[in-house]
Order: sequence, then structure tokens, then C-alpha cells
Amino acid sequence: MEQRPFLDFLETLGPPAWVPEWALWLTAAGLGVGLITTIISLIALFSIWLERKVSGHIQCRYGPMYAGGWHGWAQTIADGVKLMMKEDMIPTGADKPLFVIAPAIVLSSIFGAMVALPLSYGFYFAQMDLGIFMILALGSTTTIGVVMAGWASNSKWSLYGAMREAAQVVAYEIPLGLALLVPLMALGTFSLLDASHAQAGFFGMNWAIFQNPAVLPAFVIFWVAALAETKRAPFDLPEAESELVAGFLTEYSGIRWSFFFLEEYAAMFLMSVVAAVFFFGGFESPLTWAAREAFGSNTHIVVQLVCFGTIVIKGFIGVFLMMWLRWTLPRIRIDQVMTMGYKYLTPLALACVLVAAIWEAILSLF
Amino acid sequence: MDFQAIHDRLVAIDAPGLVRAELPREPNKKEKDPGRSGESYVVVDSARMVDFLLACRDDERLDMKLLVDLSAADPAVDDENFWVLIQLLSIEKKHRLSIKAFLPKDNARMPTATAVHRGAQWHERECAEMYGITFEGHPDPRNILLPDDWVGHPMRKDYEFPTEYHGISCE
Amino acid sequence: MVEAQKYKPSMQLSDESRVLPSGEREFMLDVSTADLEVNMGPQHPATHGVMRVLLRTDGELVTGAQPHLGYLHRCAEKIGENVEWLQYLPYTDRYDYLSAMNNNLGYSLAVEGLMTGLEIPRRATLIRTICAELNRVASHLIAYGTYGLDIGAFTPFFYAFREREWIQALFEKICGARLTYSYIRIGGVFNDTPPGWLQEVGHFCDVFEDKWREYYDLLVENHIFVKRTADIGVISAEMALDFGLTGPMLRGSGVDFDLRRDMPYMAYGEISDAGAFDIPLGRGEKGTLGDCWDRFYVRVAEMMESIKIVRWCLDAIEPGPVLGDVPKVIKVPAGEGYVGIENPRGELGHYVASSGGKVALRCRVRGPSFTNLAVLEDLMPGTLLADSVAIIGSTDIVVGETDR
Amino acid sequence: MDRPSQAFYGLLTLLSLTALGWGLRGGGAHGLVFGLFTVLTLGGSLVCIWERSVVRSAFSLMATFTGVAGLFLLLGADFLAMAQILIYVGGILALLLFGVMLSPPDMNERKLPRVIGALLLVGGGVGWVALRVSSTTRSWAVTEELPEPVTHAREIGLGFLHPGKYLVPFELAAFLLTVALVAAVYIARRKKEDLEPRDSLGGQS
Repeated sequence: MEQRPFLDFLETLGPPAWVPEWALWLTAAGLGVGLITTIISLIALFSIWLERKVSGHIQCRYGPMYAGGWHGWAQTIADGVKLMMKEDMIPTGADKPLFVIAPAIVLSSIFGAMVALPLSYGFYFAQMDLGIFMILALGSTTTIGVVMAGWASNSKWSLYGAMREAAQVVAYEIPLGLALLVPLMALGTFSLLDASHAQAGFFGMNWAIFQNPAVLPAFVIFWVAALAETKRAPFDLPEAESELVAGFLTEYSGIRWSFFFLEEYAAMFLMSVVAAVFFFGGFESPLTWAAREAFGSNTHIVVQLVCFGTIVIKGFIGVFLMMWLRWTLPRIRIDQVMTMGYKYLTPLALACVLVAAIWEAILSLF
Repeated sequence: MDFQAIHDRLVAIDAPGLVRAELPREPNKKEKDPGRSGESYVVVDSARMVDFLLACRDDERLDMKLLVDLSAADPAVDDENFWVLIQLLSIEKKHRLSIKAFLPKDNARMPTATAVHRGAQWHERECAEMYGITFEGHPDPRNILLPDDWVGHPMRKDYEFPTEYHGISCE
Repeated sequence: MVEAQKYKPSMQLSDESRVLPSGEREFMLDVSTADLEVNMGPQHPATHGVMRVLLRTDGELVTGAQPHLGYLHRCAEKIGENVEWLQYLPYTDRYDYLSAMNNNLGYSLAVEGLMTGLEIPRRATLIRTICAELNRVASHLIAYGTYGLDIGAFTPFFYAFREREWIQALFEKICGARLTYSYIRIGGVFNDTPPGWLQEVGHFCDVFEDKWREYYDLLVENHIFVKRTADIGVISAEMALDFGLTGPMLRGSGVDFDLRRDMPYMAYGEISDAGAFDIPLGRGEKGTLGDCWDRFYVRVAEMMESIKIVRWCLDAIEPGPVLGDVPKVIKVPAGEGYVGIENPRGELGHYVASSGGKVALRCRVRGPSFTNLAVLEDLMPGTLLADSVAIIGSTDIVVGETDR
Repeated sequence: MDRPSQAFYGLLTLLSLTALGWGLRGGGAHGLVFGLFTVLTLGGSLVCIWERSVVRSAFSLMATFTGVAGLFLLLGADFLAMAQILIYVGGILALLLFGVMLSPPDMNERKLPRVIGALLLVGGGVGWVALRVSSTTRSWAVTEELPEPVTHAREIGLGFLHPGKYLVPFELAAFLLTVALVAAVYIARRKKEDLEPRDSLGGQS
């Protein structure tokens, strides 16, 4: 069964006959891309404001208070406008085409990964049977963009940032994937929708984290690896501002620079949602359960709204956790990052997979 | 040890290069303050400064392990000598010693103290660029505070201020 | 004394191996598997000012380091020979701008030493001590905060600044300035404390003692922080003495020496005889003796000792005059003298020579940061890039003072 | 950009547009997407051959890999496509760049005979495969329905672990990779003496 929500929507509008099929198709694709862009922008907008407030309150200050009135809600918008107005600078000696393409690659890969993100049982961009696999695959391509940015800047600090990013992401993709295997094994699917479904259970609390003893340690490993993948402190080595000035971001300014930030916040949200879906029940919560009991089906609009609210709240709890860690912990050194990834997290993740497999095998006996 | 005791000890060990001790005037009460020194100082032959520092460092009763400061002074335009001023400190024995050496302006050269106190390295570089004193055998005789292409030695009393630097007028 | 550690002499980058012919547009020609030369600075967050360290790196490994100073050289010593004695006082604020009170104090003590018959009132001495110690706390708070920044922790910086703001507000009340005070002057202090000021200082001490515990838990004992700083940049006691290091750098290497106790000036002799304060020393608790953590620990622990000194002074202070009998235009009798005082960064020495006139013959400033910085050339080779940042941070330099 | 490069990129753009238009005319939207992925695959590989800067060549491989993944997607092989991106783009290309970035650019790398040779080689290979395939198939069009792709982790996992199917090759490959990893770590391991500061800096010692 093919899912074409936008195309179906366009066809219900009844386009005139002279419009060719491919034009409709392209419009539908454009609509989808536009919607994802809007969602990412909104997430980033809110996350940046949240980061400012969270860091402010952690640091005994208020954060933005003026722009827009209530708690400086418009600060990010004002900043965005400022960034767009800024001069678009490309340093002399930079590899111009690569310098320009890099932010686009970074941003487009996170757009691609976002496609696999369901927002509720009935609302998603694409019914992806291999959703998590796609998120991991496309998420890993941001590395290329960052490496490209670092190399094209023709600055040694940027190059350091790029090298660190490449080394770090390659090291942490392994434990990230392995740790995800554990809930995948428990839930038995790659699809984010199916995974959420599999955790429905009584009171909406049949979460993967309660299904298998190896899932909790796997979550810890996943979370550490996710921090490293999203370049968040204490793993923000590619941009470590006290060591590498700003790493791969050193030479970027204006709107290109803000693309990297859009990517960072979108990736944070994405990783948090993946954690929520595969470890903490996805759309499922007591509220979802109650709504489903009351309205009978998953496709009822109220249930869908509850699902949407649940996943967004869970996602932002994860984002908040990342911010909390960032503003509390010092940064670790590159060799410690590597040691942790290869020496500790990877074997631990393998052990988790083994335990989970044994547990599943024992369960299947009964 | 107060200054007199240090001087006696220097004489007793026959410290190389020791010329004389100076107690220029009646020491006032504050001279008793152990954090202070310099009003009384020993004059040392600049050519044998390294041996003198070594003797001070290695003698167990003097024990001057720390070279606090090395600098120079240009007393007047018509004076024919620079002063090289060295402050030594003993951590264990808790006393200080001020050393002064006279260097003729037309031949301002003396051996480097870097071999005895590594800490002298940067102080000597500063002295060299500010006064034009050559420290023979210095491992890294570049300018430290001034640009590499600076002309003249600014701390000399007869230094004439430049009117421009690389085309930038500074009048 | 600890076991002497073998260390290698510093490494120079030879001139032939300089990176590029200037002006030539290059396209990463020097990026190869061979060593890479990187300029850390003059504008770099880790150099705490405008200082440049030329690094030679092999990947992340630093194989050579060469500090380049002079970007903030303001000819303080030359100015000292050209302005009147009292006019030079504001210039002392500017070399170590984080502990201007201590600089004023050092210069004032040096000049007062030459002026026979000048008596400093006791109240002035105690106010000077309070100000110098509060300033030491403020300076160490910056050291604490910025070292956290170097290691990658932001939040401690803001906590440290919260208390530092309070100290600055206190100083603002006493002299009107927040950074460059010129409050301690030749003959005493500029004016008496405003009413209620001493009580507020006492209140600050009470609050600070609570906050200090928080600082300690947040950074000093933080596991990642310890991992980043322990065993990094080890300075043995022998090496510290050879380089002429002073202050927390020396005490971090386990050498028990503090000018305030061992060569007391002003009221410090009395205070230390009363046993009011201790000298914290590096003990190699988390790693090797004399590593970055030890130096950092010494600074953090010293803040508490300063608070104790302030408390002692608050108990001892009594009403009285605050400025000795100093003429408007000071003429200093001919003579010379050197005074070293314990600045937050080490021994701040002033050598002043007078020929009896209105201006100095020589006004030498021995900045502790300048001497302390010289160890970089030896410490940095063989460490990782991130460690080199930790090492620069642990020297706690103020570039205004290295360059003067 | 030098003259030959301008000509090359101009030609490439022209060809790409032609291919896209052709795809659009032939297959509508799907044809357009197919054309896009083809252009990515072939264009990326052509740029890879053409570019003098090794790093740029490596980056252009990203386009090739992505294009191939897209073609897999069009054929309904989701798993293969994602594996292609995950392994080739996210892993191998990152490693490749890691190495290539450290090598000095050789500005004399591109020589026309070499480029022509490479093109001939690739073209010949493709032609040979095309001839072989066309000799066995009657038509290029995909006539039969594609099999339903496997989408569940359990099935994919079981496919690998099925004793009669791929268990032995799977285990062998895993073992080989482990050995290779350990060996690589052993070879690349920095010797203790390397950590000591070197004397090659030309300073006094």
C-alpha cells in the first residue's frame, strides 16, 4: 500500500486536466519539504529559546527577557532576522563550492532523517518500514557535511574540528546502532509506528524499558552515543570553543552558520524522539491509553492529538536533559572520547545485545 | 639571615666575582621588613656573574634557589654604565639578596644566567631588547615584548621616540 | 621536597621551518602528514587575552610550543620613569587588571620604603590588607571561572562572577571604581571606608563561605574535570624553582612558601603569628604532584584563607587616620629598593630607584605572570591540544602583566 | 577554475539537464527521480575522476553513493539503500576523507590521457556488462512485479541466521572483519617512544 498524503490531498483539490502528473508530484514533494522545513525551524526556534532559558536559570540569571515581551519569546526570531541580514562571508582561500554546499548537506541530511519521524499514529510523512534504519543512515551523513565545512574553510582550527567530528562520529555510530538493537530485538520492528504500537499494553506503560532487562543499560549507552553524535557537551569537541575557537564553524557566519545550528537542534530533537520511541513508549502514555479507551481507535482526532502531544513532550524532555548536561559538565578530551567509545561503550553495547538476545530466547521458550 | 650575615657568608665562601657590599645610608626601620631588599646590595663583576649565581644557589647556607628578577637600569644619559639588577630569594632560609653589576655602555655584554636559573631566560630577553645588553650564550636571543624589527632600545635614557612605525605616524 | 623530576629543556621552532612565505595565497599546502604549525592566538579564547602561542602539532599531539608576547605592551616601565611618583599609581592598576589593589599596594610599599620617616597608620594597613585579600578572592574567582571555561564547563564561570560582582560593588563603594581602583596609595589609602562598609564585608565573608563549598563540589571534585587536569602539565618542585615560579604555581608543586607568611609585609606577620590562615599546598591528591589540578586546587583553597585574613582584620580594625603625612608632590629621597608582595599570581616585585627628584630613576615591575608563562615552552610539548589549553589556563596569566 | 574545468562542468551540466528532461519525458515524475539519481551517480563519478583535488574527488563520491542508494530505493530495496548510505556514506567515506584530508594535494594529478583511460575503462566495462545483460534479456523494461521487501528486523535477522542460507558466510565475514579490526588497531597503535617530543624541531637539546 503506497502512502501519498500530499499527492492525495492535491488530487482532492481537483487540478485542471492540463496539469501533467509530474507537476502535481513535484508540488506534493515541495509541500512535504516545506512542511518539514517549517517543523524543523519551529523546533529549532523553540529549542534555542529553551536553551537560553535553561542555561540562564542554571547559571543564576534569566536569559532573554525583553524581545517580544513574555520571557523574551521572540529573541530567537530577532536573532534569525539578524543572521539573515548579515553579510555572507566566504574567506579568501576557502574552497568556495564545498564551503557553500556543506551547510546544505548538513541540513538536507537532517531533513531526510526527519521524514521518518511520525508525529502520531495517523500523521506521518512517509510510512517507513525501515524508519530507524533510515534515521541512522541519513543522520550519519551530517558528518560528511561537517567534514566538508571544516576542510573547505581553509583554516587549521576548522580542519581540527572536522577531523574530530569524523573520528568521533565513526567511533560512536557503532555503540549507537548496537544499543538500538536491544529495543529493536525486544520490539521486533524497524518501524517507528510499529515500535510505538508494540509498547501500548495496559495503561500505555508497556514500554521497552520494562520489557527486557538489557534495555535500560542500552538506553544509557544510546544516550551517551547520541550526545556524541549530535556534538553536544560533554562531547562538543568538533566545535570546542576554548580549544578550537569554534572548530568547523570558525569561518562561517550569517545564515550559513545558522544552518548548522538548525541541524544541531533538529538532531537533538530527533535523537530524543528516537529514544522516546524505542525506549520510553513512543506515543504511549497513560493519557494515550485513556484517550484510546474513551474514543476506541487510534485514528480518532483526539487520540492523534494526544499522541502528538506525548511525543513532543517526550522529545523536549530529552532535549532538556541534553541541555542540562551541557551546562553542567566540562568537556572531555579527544583521546578520552575515543577510549570511551571503542573500549567501553562498544563492548558494553555488545554485551547488552547478547543479554537481550538470551532473554528473548528464554521468553520464546514459554 | 640579614644582609650583613649574607655578605659575611659570601666572603667566607670566597664567592667569585664579589666586588663589594653597599650599604648606602643608615637603614631605616622598614629595612627590617624581610619582604624588602635592595637598599643594601652586593656589587658583582658582570663577567663572573654566572659563577656568583651558581655559588649562591649551591651554597647550603645561602641556598638562593630562586632568581626572582633580572633587569637593568640606565641611571643617566651621561653615566657610562648600565646597572644589571638581580634579585635572589631563598625559599628555605627565607632571605633575599640584591645584586648589582655595572656594565659599560659601549660594551654591554655579559654571560647569560640561563644555565643557572632557567627563569632568567625571558628576563634576559627583555633586558636585551630594552637596553641593548647582549647576553652571551643565550639560547633564544629574540625580542620578547617588542616586534622583531624594532629599532633602538627604548629603556635607555637617550632613546629617541620614533615618529612613525611602518608608515603609521605616532607624533 | 618532592622527588626531583627530570625534564627536558625547551624546544625552539627553527626559523627555516616557519610556515609560509607571507602574502602568498596558499591552499593548505602545509596540510600533510607531517607536523602542522598552528597559531593559537593572538585572538583565541584559551589565551586569556592577546597572546600568541605558536604550536607545532602532529595531529592532536603538540610537539612544540613557542609563546609570543608583546601584543599588550604599554611601556609601563618607561612611563614610570617619566611621570611623577603619585601619577604613576593609576598605571599600576593596568598591568594586572584583575588584582589592581595588590598592584597599588606593591608600588606604594616600594615607594614608601624609600621615604624615611613616613608612618603608615594602622587603620590604613588593615584596610589595605582587607582590600588586597578581597581582591585576591576576586582574582581567584576569575581564575576558577575561566579555567572552567577552558575545560569546557560554562556554568562555574557565572557562579564565580556572581560573587566577584559583589566584591566589585564593595570596591565601588570604597573608591568609586570597579576594576582600576588606585585606592591604596603612597602613605596609606585614599579615604576612609564608608559607613557600614566593614559590616558588609563581614556579611560577604559569611555568604562566601557557603558558596565556596558549592564551587568546590561543582568543579574541583568533578570527575571529568579531574580526568582532564590530573597528571597534565606536571611541574616538579625542582623545575618550579629553576624557572623562578612563584605563588600558586610554586605552591601547586608542593613548595611551602608564601611571602605573606615567610617574608611578611604590613600586618601579615601579626596575622600569621596569630595562626589566622594556612597556606594550601598541592599534594598530588588526584595525580602527580604539581599537575594542573594541584595548581587549581591551591587557588580555590586560597580563597578561603583570604576570607579568614579578612575576618581577622575586621576584628582588629579600629577607628583612626588612614593616610600618613604625605605632601602633594612627593619627592623621594635618593636610594633604591625592591619590594616583593604576594599577588594572586605570585610575587609582584617593584624595584624603584630614585635620584631624589619628582620622577623615578627606574621603575621596574616584576610581573609574576611573565615569569610563570615561561614554563609553557617546556610543559606543552608532548601533550594533546586540549591539554595545552588546560596548561595555559592553569598558569592563570593576565596578559596585561606579562606584557606590561 | 581553469579552462578545461569550465568546459567539463559546462558539459556535465548540459548532459545532466538532458538526462533529467529525458527522464521526465519518458517516465513522468518517476522518470525524473530516476534521472536525478542517475545524474548523481554518473556525474559524481565523473567529477571524481576529473577533480585534481583529492578531497574534492572524495566528496564527489558522496553523490555517487547517494545516487546508487536512490536507485536501490526506486527498485524497492529499502534495506539495501539505507545500508548503502549508512556504510558507504556515513562510514567508509568518512574514513576515506579522514585519510585523504591529511595528504598534500598534488596539482599535477590530472593528466588527460589518464582521464581518457579511466573513462575508456569504465565505459568499456559498462558496455561489456550491458552487452552481456542484453544478450540474456529481451527488454530493458521491468515487466514482473518486484518482490515485497523484507521490513521487519526479526525477518532480516533470521535471514542472516538461517543455517541453510547465509549463516556460514555471515559468520566468516564477521570473523574476518574482527581479525582485520584487531590487526588494524595493532598496526596503527602509537608506540610509546613516539609520544616523546622529537628532536627534529631543530632546537637545542
